[in-house]
Amino acid sequence: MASDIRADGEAAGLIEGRPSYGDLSREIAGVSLGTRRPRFFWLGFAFFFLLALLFLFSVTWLLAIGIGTLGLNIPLAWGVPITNTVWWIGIGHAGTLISAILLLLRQKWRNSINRFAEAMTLFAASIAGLFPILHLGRPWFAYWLLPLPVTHMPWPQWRSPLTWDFFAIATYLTVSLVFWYMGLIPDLATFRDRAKSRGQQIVYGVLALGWRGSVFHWARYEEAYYLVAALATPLVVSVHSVISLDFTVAITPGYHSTIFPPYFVAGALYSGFAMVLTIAVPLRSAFRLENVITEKHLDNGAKVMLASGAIVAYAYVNEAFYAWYSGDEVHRYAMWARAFGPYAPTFWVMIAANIGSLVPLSFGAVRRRPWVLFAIALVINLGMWLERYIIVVSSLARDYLPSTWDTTTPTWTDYGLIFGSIGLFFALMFLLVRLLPLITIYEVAELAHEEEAEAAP
Amino acid sequence: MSDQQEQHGLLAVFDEPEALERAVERLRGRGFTALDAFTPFPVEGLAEKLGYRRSRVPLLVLIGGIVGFASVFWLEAWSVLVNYPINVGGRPLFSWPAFIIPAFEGGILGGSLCGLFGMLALNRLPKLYHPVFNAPSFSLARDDRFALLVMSHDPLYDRTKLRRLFRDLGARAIEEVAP
Amino acid sequence: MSATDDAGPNRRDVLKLMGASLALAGLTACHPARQIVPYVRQPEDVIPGRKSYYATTLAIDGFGFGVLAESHEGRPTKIEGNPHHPASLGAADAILQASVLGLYDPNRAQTPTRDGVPAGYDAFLAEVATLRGSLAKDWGRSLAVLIGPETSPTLASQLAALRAQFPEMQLYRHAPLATPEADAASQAVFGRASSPLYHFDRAKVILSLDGDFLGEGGGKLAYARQFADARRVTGTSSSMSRLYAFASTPTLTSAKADHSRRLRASAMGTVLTAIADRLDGRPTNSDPMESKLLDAIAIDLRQAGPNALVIAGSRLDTATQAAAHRLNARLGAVGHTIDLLPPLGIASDAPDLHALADAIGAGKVDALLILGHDPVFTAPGDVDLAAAVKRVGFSAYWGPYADGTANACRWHIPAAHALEGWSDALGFDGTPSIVQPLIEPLHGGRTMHDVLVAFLGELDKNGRDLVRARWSTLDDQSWAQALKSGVIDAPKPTFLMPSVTATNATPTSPSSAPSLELNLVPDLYFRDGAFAPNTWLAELPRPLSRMVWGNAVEMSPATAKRLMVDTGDVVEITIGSRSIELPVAIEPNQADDTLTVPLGYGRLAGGAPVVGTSAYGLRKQNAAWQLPVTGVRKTGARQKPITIHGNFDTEGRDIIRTAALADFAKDPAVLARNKQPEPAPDDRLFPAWDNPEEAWGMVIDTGSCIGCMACVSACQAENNSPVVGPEQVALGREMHWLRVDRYETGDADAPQTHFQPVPCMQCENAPCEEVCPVNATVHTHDGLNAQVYNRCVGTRYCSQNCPYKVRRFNWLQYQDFSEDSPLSALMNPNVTVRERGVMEKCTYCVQRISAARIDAQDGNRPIRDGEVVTACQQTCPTHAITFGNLNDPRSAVRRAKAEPHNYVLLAELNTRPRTSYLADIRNSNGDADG
Amino acid sequence: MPQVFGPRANGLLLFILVGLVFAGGVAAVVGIVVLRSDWNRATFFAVAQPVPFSHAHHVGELGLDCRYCHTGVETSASAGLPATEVCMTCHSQLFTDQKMLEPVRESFASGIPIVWNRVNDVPDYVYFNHAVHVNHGVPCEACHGRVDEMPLTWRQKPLTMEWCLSCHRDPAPNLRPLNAVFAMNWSPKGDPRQQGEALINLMHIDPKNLTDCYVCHR
Repeated sequence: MASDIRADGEAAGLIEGRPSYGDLSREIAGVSLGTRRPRFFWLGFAFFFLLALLFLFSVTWLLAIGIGTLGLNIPLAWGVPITNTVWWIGIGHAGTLISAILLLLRQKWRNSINRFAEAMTLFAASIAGLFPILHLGRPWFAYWLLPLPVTHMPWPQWRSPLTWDFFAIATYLTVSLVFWYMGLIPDLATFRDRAKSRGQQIVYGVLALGWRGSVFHWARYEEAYYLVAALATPLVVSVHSVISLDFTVAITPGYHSTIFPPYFVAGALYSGFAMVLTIAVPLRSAFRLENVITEKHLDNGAKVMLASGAIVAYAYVNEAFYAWYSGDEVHRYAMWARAFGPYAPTFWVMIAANIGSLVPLSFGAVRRRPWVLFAIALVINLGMWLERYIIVVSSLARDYLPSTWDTTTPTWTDYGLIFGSIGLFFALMFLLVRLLPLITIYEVAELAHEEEAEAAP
Repeated sequence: MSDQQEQHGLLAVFDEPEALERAVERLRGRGFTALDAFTPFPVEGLAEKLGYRRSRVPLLVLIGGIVGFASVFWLEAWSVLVNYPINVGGRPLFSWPAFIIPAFEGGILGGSLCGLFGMLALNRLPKLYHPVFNAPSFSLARDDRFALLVMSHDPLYDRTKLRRLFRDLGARAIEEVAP
Repeated sequence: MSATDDAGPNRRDVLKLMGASLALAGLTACHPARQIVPYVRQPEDVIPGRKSYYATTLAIDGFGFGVLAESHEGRPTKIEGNPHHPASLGAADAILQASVLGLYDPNRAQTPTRDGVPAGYDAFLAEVATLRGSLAKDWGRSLAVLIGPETSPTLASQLAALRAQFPEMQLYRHAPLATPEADAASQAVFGRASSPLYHFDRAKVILSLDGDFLGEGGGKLAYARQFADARRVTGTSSSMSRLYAFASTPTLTSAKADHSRRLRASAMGTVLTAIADRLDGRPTNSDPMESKLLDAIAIDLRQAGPNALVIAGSRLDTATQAAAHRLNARLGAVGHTIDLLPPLGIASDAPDLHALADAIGAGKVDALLILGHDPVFTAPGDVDLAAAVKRVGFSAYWGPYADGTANACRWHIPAAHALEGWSDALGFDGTPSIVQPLIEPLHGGRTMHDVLVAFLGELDKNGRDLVRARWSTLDDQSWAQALKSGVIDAPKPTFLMPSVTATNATPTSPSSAPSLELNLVPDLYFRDGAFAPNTWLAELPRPLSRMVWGNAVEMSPATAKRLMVDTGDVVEITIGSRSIELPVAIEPNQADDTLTVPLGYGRLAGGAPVVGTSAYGLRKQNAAWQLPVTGVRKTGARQKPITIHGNFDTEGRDIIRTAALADFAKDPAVLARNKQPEPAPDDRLFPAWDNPEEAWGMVIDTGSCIGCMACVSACQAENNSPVVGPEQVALGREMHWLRVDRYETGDADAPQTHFQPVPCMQCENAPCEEVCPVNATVHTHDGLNAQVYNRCVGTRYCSQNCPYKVRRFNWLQYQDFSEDSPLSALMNPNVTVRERGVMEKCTYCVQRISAARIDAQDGNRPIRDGEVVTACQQTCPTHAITFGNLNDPRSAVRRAKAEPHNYVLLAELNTRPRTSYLADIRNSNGDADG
Repeated sequence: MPQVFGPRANGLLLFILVGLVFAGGVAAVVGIVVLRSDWNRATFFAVAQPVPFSHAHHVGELGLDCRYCHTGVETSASAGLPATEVCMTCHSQLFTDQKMLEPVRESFASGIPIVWNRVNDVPDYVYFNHAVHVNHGVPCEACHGRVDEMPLTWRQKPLTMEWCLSCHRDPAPNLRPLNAVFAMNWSPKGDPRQQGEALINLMHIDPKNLTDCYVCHR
């Protein structure tokens, strides 16, 4: 794959109009340091900031009144919060995939999108990490999941997938942070040297740790960077697999299925890349980065969506097949109820969104039309959220003993958490765009240099 | 000899990575050893040309990974076997398959932390003050500045000869770096 | 749940406070520095920290049930049945279990009121004293006393004494649940009113027509025991009595029947006619249903002869009940499976509410004393008692709540709870027993005897003196014995040996049956409304309708279709000129063209929540139970009845196992036929944990379970389970640790109803434990699936992974942790009161196990079989629950597990539950089903 | 001219970073230690009482048996506090004019009990049973310390879960023959552990079952 991208890199290049050195970094850094700041930037930020406040309010309400303010009961003891966790973690995964796996695969086209993809990972994973804590009955005891040497408690229960989650998400956050910061160091140095005011110089200077671009440093830096990427790759796969174990380990029909780990990872990429495009398309047009984030990038992103989406679709079929093949009446019924039971409408919307979107995606013409892609991405984001909701809720609604069957619907607190978390996420993205290089300067520069080298002879 | 006290070295700045590479090859050919080059982005193979040997970063990462995995696994085993054995769902106390997952995450964590801090340590970073920053035309601000530094403690170090040499190599700027 | 040490908040609480302040509210239960208060003079029989039991009596519909009340440092916290009392036999029903809540009910009236204004009891006494003076002039002609259904001998003697003082006084009796039809029928057949006494231990074949002997009446507990004992299946060789039931609306009895059919009340008579015809070999004219069944019944009855028993519901029309009596007489059952007692109620022949209203209207009443039972609420629609009472010069009402009657009367004297005062009562078989107080009246309430004392002018007498005086025949020793055992050793009333008159009169089946008839039935728990303020009972699911926190009009699916209504549609039911509005509930086993509305709802009682809608207004004189419906109108409003676990369909899963006795005796494997294969005992991935000591286990006999819900109520009382209220229940958040599921099997037209109590299964391979991240639910050495509340953080993963869904979660702060909480004294001190955000579940009553173990250890001996009795097991009237040590080869539970019809719920999951079930074996008659 | 920092910046930054790491480590260690310290468990602080009752006097000097006042200790979960009348059995004759004893006389006269402040307390969700402990050779001293040396009563032991478990896991060294349970300052002849093991067998104590959660939490 690497080669052919480079091959048609001429036609629809990864950097268009081949600017000379210096311009690139000016252009990119200009987004943050420069004075170019469109009005809609502030409008957008204000909008999402208000949503973030809604999140804060919902959380406060939740903690004050209790978990009972959510649409939960027995048997449906999990609902929107867990759905949000899985969804956000999934979104985070695209970031790591782009930054780590595509790096290892030498996919040059990653370079101009990996920085904000990594940031996306950080924010998404942090938000995802919030929900399991918020939806505890007694959140103030969340620290009991830590192995702490205190006088009043036994250790965590290591067999519980939730304990695994705790370790997986914590590790994932830390490693993402490490990886993101490593990638940032050289650019921080650039910012330090570009900064006009003394204050900026000091801040960026300290953060850059005195990076001076020594060739020896670069050598060790790249070694470390690739190694961490190599570690992040199994990690990202493991994290969503562990998340999926929350369900797989449980004996609830509709949960208890061995295909969940790969199925969840594929779903993560699907929704994650949808989110990448949701951000990338407005971003490039807003800051006129069309020559850095080119249609080639969007096209490749769409291709990944197409692939992972196909796997997800296959997983749907597979799930139904296993339920039938198992011969277990309870599992069969759970699957049947998923499609024709109390949550049937949600299910079919989910199918339409996730599988329906694959049709347009398979046309190159569509993939190269940014705003169409943007629309499709939004649909897929919705569809993937619904998928998690269906898995979490509809399975519980129809389990072993018919007398216990019940249903539930989200309350306004639930919706506050969903949309509030989205607001928080984008508000953070806006801040990031303001403060840090949202595109890796040195990598793009390196890429530009290589393309020139190739064009030279 | 007196140079060493009053200056850190001589810096030449080129516009093109290729020019820098040519300069490096030339100086190494002349037998210079105390060289350092500064580029806004990694330039493949340049480090080796400057006599760079494989670093110990991979070893550190490996150690970090092993330590992380082992310590978490040990904590799990110790807590269920020694500290507080509890019958949980009739499962065996030592449920090692379940224990592997947190241990694995611990390994990844240890490895990547060692990756970051190992790299910084080997690079002697953070180092906010460095003489090379004193050179007026040294800057990572633009990605068309490729600098070569000859340090004054190099036995072959000779200010005037070097200036001439750099000029021949087409340096856009040649500056003496204060210590 | 949390506590602080007296050294200020410790770290845990600080963190918690941080959590709370983050939540902008200090919601947590932090006590101030703890203090302890010793006695000044230590009572002889009280050891702080040890519970003690006292024998006393509680009354339902006037019938006495002997109970043992558990007391902690003088606080009654729990009711158990009194094994020595014939009406209880050690069991208690849901109402008795819940009555302890009535004691601490904050909505009880707390002070006497005069015209609604708080007034001292002395003022009342003074007023009564002057009143006595004026009454004495005309021999009490203008004094009227209205009593309810009472059996207290002390009350009887007091009334006699009152009549001695005021010979002309008028005595009225209002029993909302009275059944004059029954008395009339007995009058017609036996020549005098009488109340029947059944012997199910002798009955081989029972035919019940709307007769719910398992769910109603003073004998229900004893009958349930006899019935269950006569039908218990041990091994494959056992004999069972056979029960045929016809029901207009399903009852516990019809649910347990071997053959039950839906039949409207007005058609019951025709069944008896058809059977009588068959017995006499008379050619039968018209059969109300498939004659094959009737043939089978007739043959069975003839064969059984004196061992047959025909029961007609006491609310059916006189002719039908008379026919039932005649059938019994004809079969020779009278005196064998059925005995006749003189009516037990005091002044059961006294004039009723209509007479009182007329007397007041005629100005014959100047002074009125109402002894309880809120007659204003229970009065039929054609009596405006409130208005009448207001016309009386002096009116006094003795009752526990500031209810409608209290508001109508000048004086309201708060009644003491039965656990607060002295009295006595008769059991269903006439056994007298004493009501003795366990605690001083919390709100200074008075017993009805105290009130009558005022009217008698014997103010020096206290309750104990009165009761003792009534039983002066007892010497001090047998009196002490009576107090101890809870039963008075007095000669029982002798049975009547009636001569049957006019055997061969066939019932006149109502020729013009209305197109739609309304059955009024007393609510299983609220009864006439006396227990309506009790929130435990309000939230306890009705066994069949599963309804809580409200009533509805029940109808069959066909009828609903005909009326074009569906569940939740609010309809207006019109009877003549009166009408009520109620939501519709569909009941598959309901007879067509029959609407059923339970009474006892919609009662206003102090601050207690008003639950449901009252249907008393539809009643008229001589039309109390079956009313012809004038019209049913759909109002358009919707109000879904709140139900718990309302799905009766097993979806063909192996949840309920049932078989006909004959088939089962031939081959026990018939139960497990074409079920999923079960894992072998050694079929496990990892070695089992062996424990040399106790291994607690439970067996629940679905055949014996009559679904009375006593176990659920007992569990709530024992384990401090909160009441969550209608909104939370509607969301599916009820907190009962034990539920009793209802399932329907068999053909759709005449299905069999099964009850399945589901507590925590205490799985050996507990799925819940494996997934708890903080070790909050773990196993103990003796196989309990322990839930550690103080360790729980509330991930709810355990419930997710529980295939039986027996775990309950405190979604909100359901418990009142405030120091001055009125219910704090009710709490069982040996069970943690759970905080918001904590998971909880059945623990096999671990506190009782611990108590037994500690006793055993103090005695340095092993725990004996039967020494540990769970709350549900102890209260079960039919001994459907067996509990004990599986490692003890001689234990009862071990024997039960060895039964061929023992099975495990969802065995295919290999969770290895310690709780297992005995299949529901029915003694079906192969010839009955065509 | 990119030089932003002076030469001293390097040392400063290094110092700060190392300092932070070090501080974190110290904080962790201190936390773990303080958690187990007497200060955190508020032991050794005499609690103010309405009557300055001295165990040192009544037990240490007069040699009253614990059970004389704490009557429930052998039969009930709670040892129980003496009723006022118990105090008055002696103090109706002794120190009748003591100001200090006024609350006792007042309570006896008025029938209003004396309100004492708890010294040894465990959270509500911990179900401690005195009887089963004293009947199995756990001496009062094991949890309450040398009350015979307490002029005013304070808590001697931390009463943390960890502390309870330490004995439930290995009761042997703390056990005494039943006749020595109420003795103060008693030491066994020979090895306490050996004797403890003997008692464990004698009284059928099964230490491996004493760590079940429901032993203390219900």
